[in-house]
Amino acid sequence: MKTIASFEIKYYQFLDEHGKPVIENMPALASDLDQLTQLYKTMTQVRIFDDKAIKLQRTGKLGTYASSLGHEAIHVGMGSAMKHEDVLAPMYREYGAMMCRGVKMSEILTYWGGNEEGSNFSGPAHDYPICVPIATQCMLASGSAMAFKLRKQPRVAVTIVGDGGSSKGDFLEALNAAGAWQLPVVFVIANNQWAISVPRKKQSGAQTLAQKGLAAGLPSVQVDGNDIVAVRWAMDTAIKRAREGKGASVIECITYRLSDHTTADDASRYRPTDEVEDAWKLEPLIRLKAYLKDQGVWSDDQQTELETECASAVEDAVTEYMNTPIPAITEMFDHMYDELPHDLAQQRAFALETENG
Amino acid sequence: MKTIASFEIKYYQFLDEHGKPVIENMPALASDLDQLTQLYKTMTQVRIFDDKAIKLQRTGKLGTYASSLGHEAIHVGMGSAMKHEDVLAPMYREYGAMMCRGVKMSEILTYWGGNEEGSNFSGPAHDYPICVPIATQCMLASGSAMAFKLRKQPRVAVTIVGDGGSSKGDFLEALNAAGAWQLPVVFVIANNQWAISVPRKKQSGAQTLAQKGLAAGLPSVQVDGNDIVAVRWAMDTAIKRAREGKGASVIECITYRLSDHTTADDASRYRPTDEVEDAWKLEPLIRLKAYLKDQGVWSDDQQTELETECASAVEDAVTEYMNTPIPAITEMFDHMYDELPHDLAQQRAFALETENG
Amino acid sequence: MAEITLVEAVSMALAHEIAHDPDVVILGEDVGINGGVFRATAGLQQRFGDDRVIDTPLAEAMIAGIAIGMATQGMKPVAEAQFMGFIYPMIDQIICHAARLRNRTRGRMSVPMVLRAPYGGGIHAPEHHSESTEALFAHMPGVRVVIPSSPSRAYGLLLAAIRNPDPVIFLEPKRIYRLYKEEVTDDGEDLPLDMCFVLRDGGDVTLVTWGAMTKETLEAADALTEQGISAEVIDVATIKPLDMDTILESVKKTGRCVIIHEAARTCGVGAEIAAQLAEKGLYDLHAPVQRVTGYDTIMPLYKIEKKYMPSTARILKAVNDVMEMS
Amino acid sequence: MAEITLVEAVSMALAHEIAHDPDVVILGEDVGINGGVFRATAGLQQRFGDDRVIDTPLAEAMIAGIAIGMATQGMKPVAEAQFMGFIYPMIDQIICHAARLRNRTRGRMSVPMVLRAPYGGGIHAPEHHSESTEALFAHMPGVRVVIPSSPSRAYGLLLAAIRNPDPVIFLEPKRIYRLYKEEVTDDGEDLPLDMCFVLRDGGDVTLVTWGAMTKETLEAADALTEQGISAEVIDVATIKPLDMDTILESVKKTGRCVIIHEAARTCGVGAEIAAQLAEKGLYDLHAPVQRVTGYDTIMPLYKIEKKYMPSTARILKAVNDVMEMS
Ligand SMILES: Cc1ncc(C[n+]2csc(CCOP(=O)(O)OP(=O)(O)O)c2C)c(N)n1
Ligand SMILES: Cc1ncc(C[n+]2csc(CCOP(=O)(O)OP(=O)(O)O)c2C)c(N)n1
Ligand SMILES: [Mg+2]
Ligand SMILES: [Mg+2]
Repeated sequence: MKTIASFEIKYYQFLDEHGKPVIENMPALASDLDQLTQLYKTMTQVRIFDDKAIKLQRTGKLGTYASSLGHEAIHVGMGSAMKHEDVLAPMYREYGAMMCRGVKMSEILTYWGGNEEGSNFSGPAHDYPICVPIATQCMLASGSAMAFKLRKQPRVAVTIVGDGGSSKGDFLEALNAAGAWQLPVVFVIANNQWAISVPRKKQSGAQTLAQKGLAAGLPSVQVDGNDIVAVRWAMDTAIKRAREGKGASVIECITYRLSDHTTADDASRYRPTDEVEDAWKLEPLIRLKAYLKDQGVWSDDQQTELETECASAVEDAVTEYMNTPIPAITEMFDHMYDELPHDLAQQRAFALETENG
Repeated sequence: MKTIASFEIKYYQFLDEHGKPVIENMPALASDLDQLTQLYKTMTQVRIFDDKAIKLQRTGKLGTYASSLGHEAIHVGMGSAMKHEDVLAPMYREYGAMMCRGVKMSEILTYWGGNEEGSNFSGPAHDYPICVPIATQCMLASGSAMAFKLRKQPRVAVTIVGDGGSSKGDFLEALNAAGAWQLPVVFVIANNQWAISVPRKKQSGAQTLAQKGLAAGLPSVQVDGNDIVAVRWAMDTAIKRAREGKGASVIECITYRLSDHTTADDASRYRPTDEVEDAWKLEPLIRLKAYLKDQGVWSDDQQTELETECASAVEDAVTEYMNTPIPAITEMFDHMYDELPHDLAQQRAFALETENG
Repeated sequence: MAEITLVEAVSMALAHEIAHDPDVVILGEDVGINGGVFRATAGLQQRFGDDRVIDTPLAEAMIAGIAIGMATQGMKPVAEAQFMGFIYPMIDQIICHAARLRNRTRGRMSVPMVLRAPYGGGIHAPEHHSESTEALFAHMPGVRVVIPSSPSRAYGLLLAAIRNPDPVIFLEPKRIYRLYKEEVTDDGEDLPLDMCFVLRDGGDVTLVTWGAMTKETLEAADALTEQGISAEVIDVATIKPLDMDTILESVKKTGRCVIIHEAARTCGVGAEIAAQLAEKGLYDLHAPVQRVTGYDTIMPLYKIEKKYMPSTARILKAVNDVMEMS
Repeated sequence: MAEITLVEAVSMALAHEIAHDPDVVILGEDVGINGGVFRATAGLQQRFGDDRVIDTPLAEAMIAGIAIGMATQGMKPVAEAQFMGFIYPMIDQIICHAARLRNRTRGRMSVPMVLRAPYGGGIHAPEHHSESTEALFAHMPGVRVVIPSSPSRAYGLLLAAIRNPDPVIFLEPKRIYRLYKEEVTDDGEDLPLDMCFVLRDGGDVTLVTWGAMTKETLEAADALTEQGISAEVIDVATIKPLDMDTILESVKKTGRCVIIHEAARTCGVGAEIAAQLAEKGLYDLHAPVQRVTGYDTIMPLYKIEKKYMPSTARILKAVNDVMEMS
C-alpha cells in the first residue's frame, strides 16, 4: 500500500465580516483603494438594481426575476477580473458580472421582461446570454476555451454554476474536458447553500464543492464569496494561470442566497428565518464599506451620493426598458436560421396574416 | 488561508507480477488457498471461454464480441465478492463477474449471437443484463441501491465502468447520488488504459481515476487490477462498508486490455505492440498460478486437467448456444410491454402475415 | 367528494397511491418540503415522510436513472422533471433503459415508473419553461405517453400510470393546472391508458386535441355551435398508444378533421394522427385535414408567447376553411 | 475523378473542407489515429494534425457542448456521435443551445456546427448500434437534418452542412456506407440543403424515402417496372426543412404515395409527409397513403433484425395495395 496522490482544499478569506483584514500580507487589491472603491460602487449599483427589479416584478411590470442579492462580491469579482476578449458564460443571476462586461441594466430588464432583445446586449458580442438550463453553460465555456486554445489566443472563458448545478453531469463533464485538454477556463461555483429548496448538504456528500475539481485534476480552492478581495484574488490567480496556457481551475465561493430563489418562489416555506438573518451579517457590501471607511476612502456622504446616483441610473434603465418596443411576431421567425427555410417562411406569412385573430 | 479538506489516494497490490507477496501481513484471502484455487479455476474458465468466443466470431458463428482478456481478476474478483441478493450492473465484457453470478456461458454466447434470450439468463433475476451505452449502468446501480436503502435491505449494488466511461456524466452523477444518499453501492473502474483507440491520458487530467470518487465524498482507492487478492480485498472492504449502511466506495483497478476493443476493432492501428507485450507480463493468471504453485496447492497436472475441463465446458456451451432456436418474429413485439397495446398488436399481426415476403 | 383543480387532482392521486402501495415513492427536485414548484406534491413529504417523497440533487439524468434502478428492483417510483424543458437529459436513460429493459431481458425485468413533468406555455414563464415536446416521447418504442386535460382525468390517468407495469411519461398541462375545479372522488378508480375521451359529440367536424389546448378547442366548439356547426371534440389523452379507432370513427361521421396542438408543427403528434387519417380514413374525408399548431420556432419569451400559441381564433379559421371545402 | 463509396465521400468532403477552411475542426471518439470506427475520418489526423482532428474523452453531452462552444466563437466544428444510439446525451445541448442560441440572442450568436452520426440497422451490429431516430431531430426547431443516400450526395450535402451557418444533424446510412462506388469529383461543389432528389421518374406511384432505404425502394421500383408499374422515387435527403413541393408535385402526377423509412412508425418523419399529403394533396390522392416502416419496437438483436427492416417485398406489397385501390 502506498499513497499515490494527495490533495488539499484550501480556504481563503481576506476581509472578515466586519471588514477587518484577517492576515497581514494582504493581496495587492487590498491596497488598491481606487479599484476597491470602484468595485464597491458596482456592487452597490447591482444591489439597487436588484431591489428595483423585484419591485417591478411585484407590480406586474416584469416577469419572473432571479435576484442576485448577496452574490455581489462573486459576480462583480468575476466580471471585473476579465478582459474584454475573454468570454463569460453566466447562469441567470450574475448581473454584477454582466454589468462589468458592459451589459446595460435596461437589457437585463428587457430579458426578464420577456423579450429576447435583452440578450442582444451591449456586452461583448462573444459573451453568452443568460442560461436557464442548469450547468449547460459550463460546456459552452469549455468549448469556447477549446476554440481559444486551438487558435492560440490568450483568452479565457469564465463560467459559473450553483451548488445545485455542481451535481449535474454537464458541469462534471465540462470540468473533465477542461482538465483533459488543459483549457483556459475558470469554473466558479457559487455555493449559496440552496438550490431552490434543496440545501447544500443534500446535493452532495462531498465536504466541499471545490473538490469536484479534483476529479478532473484541476487546482481547486474554496473562498469566502462575500469577500471580494478573496474572490478577486482567486479569480486573478485562475485567470492568469489559464491565460498562460496552464489550464483550468475551480473556485468555490461560499455565500448565501439572501432572497427567494426567484420572484416565483417563497423561501419561507422551506428555510428558517434565523438562518437568513445570520447570513445577512456576512453579506458582502457591509464589510467592503467598513474596510473602505477604515481606510479613510469612504464616507456616509459618499454613500448617500452613490445611492442617489445608482437609483437614478436604475430609473433611467427602467424608462429605457419600459420604452423597449414589444417584438413583432416576425421576430419569432427571423432569427431561427441564418436564412429562413421555405417551410418556416410559409408559417411566418400565415402568422402575420392571422396574428389578429 | 486554511486547509479545510485533505485526501489521499492509496494504491494496493498484494501479489506482484511473479506471484510473490509484496507485504508480510497479507489479507486473509491469501491464506484461503481453497478459495484462491477456486477463483483461479473460474478465471481460467473465463479465459478459455473468451478465446473460443473470438474463434466463433472469426468463423462467422458469433456476432461482434467484446473480449475480457486480461480483466479476469477484476471480473472474478467483483463477482465472487457478492452475495446472491446483491445486484450486478455490468458493462459488456464482465463475463467473469456474470459467471460468478450464475450466468451460463451459453447465455453469454446467445447474447452476442444476436438473441435477447441471452439476457434472460440463469443469474439472479434482479441482475442487470449487459449494457452497451457506456456508463448508463452506473445509474441503475445507484437506483438499485436506493431501493435497498429505502427498504432497509442489507443488499449491495456493484457496477463497473471503464477508464473511458469514467469521463461520462452518468458515472459522475451516479457517484454523486451515491454520496448524497449514502447508498450501498460499489463502483469499480476497470482502467485498462484504452477506450477503443483513446488512451487513458487523453480521458482525463486526473492523476488517478479513483479520485473521481472524491468529487462525491466517497472513499476511493486504486488497486492492481491484475492481482485478484487486491481486487478482492478492496471489494470485500467496500461491500462490507456498503452492507453496513456506511455508503458507497470507488475502486480503480489498473489493468490492460490485452485484446482488440472488440472483434470489430483492430488495435494494431493505434497502439504499439511493445506496450501490449509489456502488459502481458502483468496479466492476472500467471501470477495467481505462480502463487498457488509456491503454496504447493497447484501443479502442472492440475493445470492440464483444468484446461481440459474448461475447454469441454466451453464446448458444451457452444453446442447449447448453437442449438438455441432463432427467435420468432413475435418475440420482437411480445416483450415490449406487459400488455401489448392495440396499435402494436396490429403491427404484430401484420409482421406475422408478411414475414416471408 | 371535493371540488379540486387539475394540480390538486395530481396531488390527490399521488397521495392515494403512496398511501395504498408501499412501493410507490416520489422523487425529484423540490418535491419535498417545498411541495414542488407548482405545489403538485404539497404536503406529501410532511404526510408520508422523506423516505417516500425524496428531494434529489440537481441532475435530471440521475433522477431518471435512479428511478429506473428502483423500478427494476420492484419499486414504483414517480419521478418528476421540474419542467419539460429540463427533461432532455433524461432522454438517454429513458430510451436506453426505461423503454428497453423489459424487451432486452425478454420480460425478466420491467420498469414500472412514471415520469411526471409540467408542460406547455402560456404562463409567462422564463425560457425553457414552456416546452411541448410530447412527440419526442411518442416516437420512442417501449414507453407510454399520457396527458390529462381535466381534474378527474388527471386523477384517474395518473393512478393508472403509477399502476402500469411499464414506464409512463405523464405530462401535465400546467396552463390549466388551476383553470377550473371539478368534483373528483378519491375512490382509487383509474382510467384506461389507451383510450381517447370524446368531450363533446358533434356531426360536422372532428376537433382532435389534448392537454391545455382542450380549453381553446372547447371554446371554438362553443363558437361553432353559435355558427350552427356541430363539432365533435376529442381529447386524445393517451398519446401513446394512440386510440385511432375513436378518431377514425368520428371522422367517418363528420368527414372533417382539425387537429390542434401547442407543440411545434413538424413531426408533432398531429402529424401521426393526420397520417393515419390519410391511410385509414381517406375515403371518409370530405376536406383536407388541418393542423392548428405551434410554429416550428422556439416558443418566444413571454412578451409575445401568446402569438405562438394556437388561439381559439386560429382554430375557428381552420374549421371554417375545412367547412368551406368539400 | 475517383470511384468512391459513400463513406469515402464523407471522408473526402471532410478533408476538402478542413483543407480549405481553417475554422473547420473534427472532434469525436476515435476520430483521430483510429480514423473512426467506420473509417470515415481515416487518415485525416495524420494529414491535418491533432489540433484539427481531435479525439475526445468519452462523453457525448460534452462533445456536443464543446462543439457548440467552439461554434459560437466562430469555428466550424464537425462533431461525431460514434453511433446514433449514443446521440441521446447530446440532445439536451442540441435543443438548449445549438438550436436556440441564434434566436435567443436575436442573431448575435450563431452555431455553425455539424453533428455527424452513422445511423440505421442491418449490419449485424450490437444493441444500440442500429438506431434511426431522425424524427426526434426533425421535431426540433432550429436545426437542420440531412441524410445522404449516395456517394455524390454525401459529398455535396456534407460540404453544404459544414458551410451552413446553422447546426446541421448529418445522419449517415451506414448500411450503404460501402454498398457501391460512384464517381465523385472533389470539386468543392455543395448541394442545396432544402431539396429532395428525384432518383427516378415515374407516373403511377410516388415512392418517398431516404437513407439506406433508397436501396430497397429502387429495387422495388425495378420490380414494379417489370410489373408495368412506373414508380417515381424521391430521396428526401433534407429531412428538415422538408421539400414538400417536390413530393406534392409528384403525387399530383401519380395520385399515389408510399413512404418508406426504417425508423419506428409512430411519429416518424413519414407521418409528417403523410400529414402534409392529407392537408395539401388530398384531392390529388387516388388511394390512401401507405407507410412502410420499422415497427414500434426495439430493433431486435441481429438474429432477426432483418425481420424488423422494411423489405423490398413489403414495399411491393404496399404499392400493390395502393394500386388496387382507387
Ligand atoms: C436542468 C435544470 N433543471 C432544473 C431547473 C429548475 N431550476 C432553476 S434554478 C434551480 C436551482 C438551482 O440551484 P443552484 O444551482 O444552487 O443555483 P442558485 O439558483 O442557488 O443560484 C432549479 C432546480 C433548471 N433551470 N435547469
Ligand atoms: C455512450 C456510448 N458512447 C460510445 C460508445 C461506443 N463505445 C463502445 S465501447 C467504447 C470505449 C469504452 O472504453 P472504456 O470505458 O475504457 O471501456 P473498455 O471498453 O476499455 O472496457 C466506446 C466509445 C458506447 N457504447 N456508448
Ligand atoms: Mg444555490
Ligand atoms: Mg478502457
